[in-house]
Amino acid sequence: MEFSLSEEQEILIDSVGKMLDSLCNIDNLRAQAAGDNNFRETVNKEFSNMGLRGLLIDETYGGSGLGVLEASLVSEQIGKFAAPALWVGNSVMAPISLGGEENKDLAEKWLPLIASGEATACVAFNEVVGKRNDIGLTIDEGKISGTSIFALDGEADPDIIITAVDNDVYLVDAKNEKVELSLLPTIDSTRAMTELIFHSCAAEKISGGKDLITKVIDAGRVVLAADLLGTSQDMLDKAVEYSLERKQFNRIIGSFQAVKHMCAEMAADIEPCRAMIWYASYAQNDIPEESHLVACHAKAHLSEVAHDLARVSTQVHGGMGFTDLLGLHYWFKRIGLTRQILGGPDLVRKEAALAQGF
Amino acid sequence: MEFSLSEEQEILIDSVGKMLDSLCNIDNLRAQAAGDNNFRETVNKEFSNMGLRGLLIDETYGGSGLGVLEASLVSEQIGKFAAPALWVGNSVMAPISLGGEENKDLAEKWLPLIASGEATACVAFNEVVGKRNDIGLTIDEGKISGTSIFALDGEADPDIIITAVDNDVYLVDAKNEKVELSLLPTIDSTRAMTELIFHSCAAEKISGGKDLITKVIDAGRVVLAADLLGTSQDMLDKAVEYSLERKQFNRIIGSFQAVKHMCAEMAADIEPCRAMIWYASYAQNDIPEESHLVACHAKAHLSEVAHDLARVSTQVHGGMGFTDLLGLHYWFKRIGLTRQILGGPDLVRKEAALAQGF
Amino acid sequence: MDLKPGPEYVSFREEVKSFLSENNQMSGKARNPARPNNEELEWQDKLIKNGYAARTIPQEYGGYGAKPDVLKSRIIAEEFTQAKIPLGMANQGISMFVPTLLELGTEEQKKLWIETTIKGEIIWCQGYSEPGSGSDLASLQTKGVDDGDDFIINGQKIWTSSAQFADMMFCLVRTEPDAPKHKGISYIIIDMKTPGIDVRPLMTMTGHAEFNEVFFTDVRVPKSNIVGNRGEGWMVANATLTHERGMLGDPNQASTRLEEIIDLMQNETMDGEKLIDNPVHLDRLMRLQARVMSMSYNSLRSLTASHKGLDAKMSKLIVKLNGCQLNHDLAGFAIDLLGELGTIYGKSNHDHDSGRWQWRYMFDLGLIIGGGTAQIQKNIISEIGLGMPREPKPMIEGKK
Amino acid sequence: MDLKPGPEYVSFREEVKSFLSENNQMSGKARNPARPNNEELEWQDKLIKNGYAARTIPQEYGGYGAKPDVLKSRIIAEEFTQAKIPLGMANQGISMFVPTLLELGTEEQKKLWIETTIKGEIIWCQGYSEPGSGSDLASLQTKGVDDGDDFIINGQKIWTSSAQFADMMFCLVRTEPDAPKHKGISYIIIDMKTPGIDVRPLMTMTGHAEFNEVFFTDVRVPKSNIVGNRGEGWMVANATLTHERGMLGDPNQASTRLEEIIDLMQNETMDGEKLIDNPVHLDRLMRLQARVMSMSYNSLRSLTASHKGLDAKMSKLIVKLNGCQLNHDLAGFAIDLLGELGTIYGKSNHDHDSGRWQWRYMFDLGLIIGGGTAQIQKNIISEIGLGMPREPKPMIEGKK
Repeated sequence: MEFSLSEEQEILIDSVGKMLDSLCNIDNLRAQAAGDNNFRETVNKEFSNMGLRGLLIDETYGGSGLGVLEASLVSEQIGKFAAPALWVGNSVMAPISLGGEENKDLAEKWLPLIASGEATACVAFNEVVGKRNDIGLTIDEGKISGTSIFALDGEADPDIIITAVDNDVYLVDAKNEKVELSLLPTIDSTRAMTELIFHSCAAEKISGGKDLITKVIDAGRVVLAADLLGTSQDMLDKAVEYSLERKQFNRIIGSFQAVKHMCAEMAADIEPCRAMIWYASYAQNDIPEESHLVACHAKAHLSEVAHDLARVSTQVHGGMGFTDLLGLHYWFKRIGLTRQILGGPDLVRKEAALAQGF
Repeated sequence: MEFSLSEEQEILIDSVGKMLDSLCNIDNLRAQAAGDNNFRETVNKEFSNMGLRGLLIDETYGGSGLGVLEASLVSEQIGKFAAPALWVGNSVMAPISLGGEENKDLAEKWLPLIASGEATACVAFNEVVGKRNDIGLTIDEGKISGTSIFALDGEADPDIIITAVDNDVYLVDAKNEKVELSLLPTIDSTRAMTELIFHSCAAEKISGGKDLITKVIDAGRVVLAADLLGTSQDMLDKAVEYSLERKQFNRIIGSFQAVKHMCAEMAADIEPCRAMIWYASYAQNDIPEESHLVACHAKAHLSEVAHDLARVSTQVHGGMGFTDLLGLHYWFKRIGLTRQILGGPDLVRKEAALAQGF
Repeated sequence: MDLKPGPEYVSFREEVKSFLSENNQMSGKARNPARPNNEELEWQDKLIKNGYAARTIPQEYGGYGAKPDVLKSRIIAEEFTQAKIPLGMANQGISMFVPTLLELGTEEQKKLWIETTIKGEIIWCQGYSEPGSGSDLASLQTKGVDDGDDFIINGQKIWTSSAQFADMMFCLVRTEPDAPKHKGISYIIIDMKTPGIDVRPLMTMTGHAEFNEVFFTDVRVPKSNIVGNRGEGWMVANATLTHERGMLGDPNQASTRLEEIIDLMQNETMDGEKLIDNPVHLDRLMRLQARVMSMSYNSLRSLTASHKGLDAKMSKLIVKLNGCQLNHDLAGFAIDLLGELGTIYGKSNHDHDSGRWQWRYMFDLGLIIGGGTAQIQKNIISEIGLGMPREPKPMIEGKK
Repeated sequence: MDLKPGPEYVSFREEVKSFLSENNQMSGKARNPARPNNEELEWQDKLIKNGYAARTIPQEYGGYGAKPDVLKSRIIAEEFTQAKIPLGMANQGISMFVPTLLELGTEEQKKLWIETTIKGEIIWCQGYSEPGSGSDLASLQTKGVDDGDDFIINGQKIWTSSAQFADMMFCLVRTEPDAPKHKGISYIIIDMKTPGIDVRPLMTMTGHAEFNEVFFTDVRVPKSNIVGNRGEGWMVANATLTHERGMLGDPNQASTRLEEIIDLMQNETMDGEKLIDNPVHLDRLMRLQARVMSMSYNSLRSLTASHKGLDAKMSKLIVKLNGCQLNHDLAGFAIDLLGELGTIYGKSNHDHDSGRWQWRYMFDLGLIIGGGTAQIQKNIISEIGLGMPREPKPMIEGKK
């Protein structure tokens, strides 16, 4: 029994962290918010160069054949830097969708390209998680029609779209003119969200059915939860750091018990989440009987903890936290968005209850 | 428009407060917890002497003909001193049950006796609020059978029982041997709770139907909420007082920001509740179209606020709050019980939503 | 306890109603956030003449000259809001500077500024906070050096809304560097057109610049522009600061938001189910509704107190802390109800008002921080409200 | 990351299982809360011989002498709990005094006390807290006056569990009145039969006396009873205080409670509906389940750390604060689920276990307060965990 990270995993964290640290800064986040794509492209080129994109893809297809735990560790770093990396869709949900033995030919065709970074995949599962109002997809004789919103990793001119309709997963050629892609304007400029409109567009069925849908969503939720862990842990670190610099009443504000206790409460809330992410990620590959439940809980719980933490950290930063001057709000908003995608906390808790037959 | 208490109301508060202050002390609460009835009898005798028992009863029947607002002001004082006064059942719910024009003969028979204190009424509405497991009452040819728990004001050898079965209110002779009364052991020794077992026991129907049931429960809930206000406001006052005496680290603990903010949060939570109680009580007599909704909200909201406040106040008292030495726990437990009777907060919020057609 | 209005107020409400129906051409007119245009200036004029704006300002200073009556003010507000007709202007000049001047200004200052201000001809901004002086406002560093009949002002202000179009600023400046921090400040009127003033928009997390930074470089201001006595600016400012805090956390705003949320829940669906039919959402709605109600009743209570000229004490002290948090929580609930749609911020056919809710969610967080942070509010409640001691001065400072 | 046990642990678990099946006569035996009876003493003896109690205590002091292995200790705990067979004794003598003695005691003291203590022949109580010294323990006032070979002890201790039947007490006494508060304390062994010791039960809010007060009047104790050096008692005590805090807030307890709550929800009904079918209750259950899970995984993490001899840092610092609050919240939820039935406290045919939940709800509040209040825990987390400064010493004290 060893519930800790291996040396290889520590090295992975370290190298991804160093890489992002060298690329990410407030100016880049601002430029990106203003519509400049260079930052995103640089980051994703670096992900290819480091061979990260194929982290979950089998070696036979040119990937590293690692597990969801490693994907979460990378995701935590991405969250920490609020980096615009293609990840949860392109490098986690898509590879898992195509990874099954039954889909060998699709895997052989696409996984090597995704691993090398020559192809990118957009993942549109929002409506199988929950259909809002009249939004949704239908399938008729292998052709998909309708709208899917909040698709992941659709911003970089994707080659394929992995989506789910009713009880099956489908692959769609993103270049097919029967499907339109457009970016959704959200609060979070660090993670692009895409809207897809299908006009009776041809789709290939990926075998796996409902179980595959669940497996893919579970992995996506855990990896998003890891992103929330990274983002909120960083907001706590920033709050402590700021409180040790900022002075009021001739004292650093970090010496006021009110501020100390706000930080202590943030730490007490976020710390157990790290172990939860490790466990939930590990379970995706190694404890199938628990994987769905812990995935739901990880996503819901991290969403709540990160959401509160974002507010408190901003309060510790006082007026500076509210301005654009420190750019803290990019982290605040990333949490705000991530909380809601692939299922907001209420919805996911309901699934967690269902998963236990309640 | 005048949203404040009248001079008469201030005098009522003052006189009841002074009376209870002179009768209530920790030794009495301890003796009562040990099973001694003297304290309760003294308090209730004083209530009769002051003519309080008939507060809500029409002058023509020897009462004061006042409203639910006055009943709440008295209730707040009772809660403040955690006094074992017969009130919400005997002096609020029973008189309202019997007050309608259609029940003139019953009113003429019983209200003068209740007003004078010669008779007391036990009120058993628990099962029309919510039936737990197999507990409940049935009526067949004017005879009631079954069990009702958590009846109010049944401890002082009552003369009548007011209860509700299905959609009607009934009056039962408490001396009828077809009904057994016994006290329930609860955490709260300051408010007695009674179990009633009916063996096909004769009952007189009180006209008014479902509307009367609602009206009586609403008034009961508001007056219980006022009790919670008094109990929790007193727990806040005690916490502040203690924090100004107790020293640790060569400082009164009330000078630590953590303690100050705990007290400030308690104050911020409880203060608006006072206005809420005034409004909800006033509405029972003067704003019929709002009376049910505000009654639900007052009971649910005060239950939540008082519940949290009881915990925080105890924490401010540190180890002393946990021991029996200060007797603070009598207030803590009174809140714990009052929160749950005539409907716990979840259940009552559900009613509040229903009341708005949601 | 009597929530029915007295006859005087029933008839007053009728007056207001008839005035509004005669002027329903103004219905739906939005107020220009910046300088008032001519139509607005005329409207303001008409409102003053009829006693619906500058109601209690003495006639000699261009006001209507009625005696204060919080109930009538409330009736005006209610009826105008219901008729969707713009109320009298409420900028910082009118709500903070004029009351200060009336209390502490010289006759000359009153004559000079009040009428033009209440008529909307002159727009003011407030120069209090500084980057280094937020919670600890009295530590402000903007200096006014004595130079004959003038002060020469250098320094920086922050959180100055409307500075970009204001004519004048009422400003706190340290004129007595050697005096203790609360006694070295003067309250000074500054013409924004004076050379050396640089106004820069301050972008916030909402993506908008709701505030500005104002930089002063050798700005020359005549000493006659001091309101109150030299060195007593702290006292002068506090007269209105308390007033400002009263304005934050208004429960009417919370009530309106709650209504909007109920509409939202009745119109939006998830997997075909109306949001209002989700018991978990409903429970959260009921919890919030109870808080909204308690705050509205609480404001009725302090309203009555001020009507009677009594100190509303604790019931007033908690309004900013509770009200801002409640508004913030309501916005957060609306966003959660909309889920992923709740994150839309910008032009989109999927924007179901989330843009408004998100702006509120962020701006209200700013309000929780601004105008006395939640922590400062709790200090005030515990010290003024509960009589607990102030934070003892530290013997040594900072990290050990 | 590998949650599968290594072969060494698989076989160890088998050993334990077979030992338990050979001894299933002990199954369901409850432990006597006070002094162990003969059967328990024999059982303890057998457990030590087999390495299931006093496992890491050196054989020369009567222990089993195995090298520390947190995983094996966990396996033992898990298997015994599952078989409902009583584990080795865990009183304050065994969990706090013996480790202290092993670390800082003289050879003579070890020989004299360890074997008898681990075998359960001698029961200890802890004399630390005083009425005036809770959070500020180092300010304790119980005095030991130097008198030749003895100290003469006067003062009062509080929160001493098992004092009513304990043979001995390990106690903090101020022996150097002139030294600074942390340097004037000695850690002293006291025989509870010494004349001048008066033990009075301390009734708590639960209605039971889970603790005692102990009064000392001219109690004479030989100086040879000091553990560690004179005046260094604060350091000696802290070696085990940290240990005690680790024991509070154990997530296994939370997991068990969660299971009990789920049973309750599946069996109790309201208006004919099972509580588990109420969506609002379910949502609250899921929120709590997530917290329980995160704390269990967190304990796996710090378990692994200590197994590797690493400092678990923050993941350990938060356990007391989070764990006690979580246990308290679980009890509060169970009470709310039972509603009015949840208030039953005493013999009644309507007692659906509410007595147990109410006791826990109150006792856990005591645990949140005791062993370092939540406020002290937050100070520790912010100072040790986050590197924030300690509270500056006040220049002036108390109310201004």
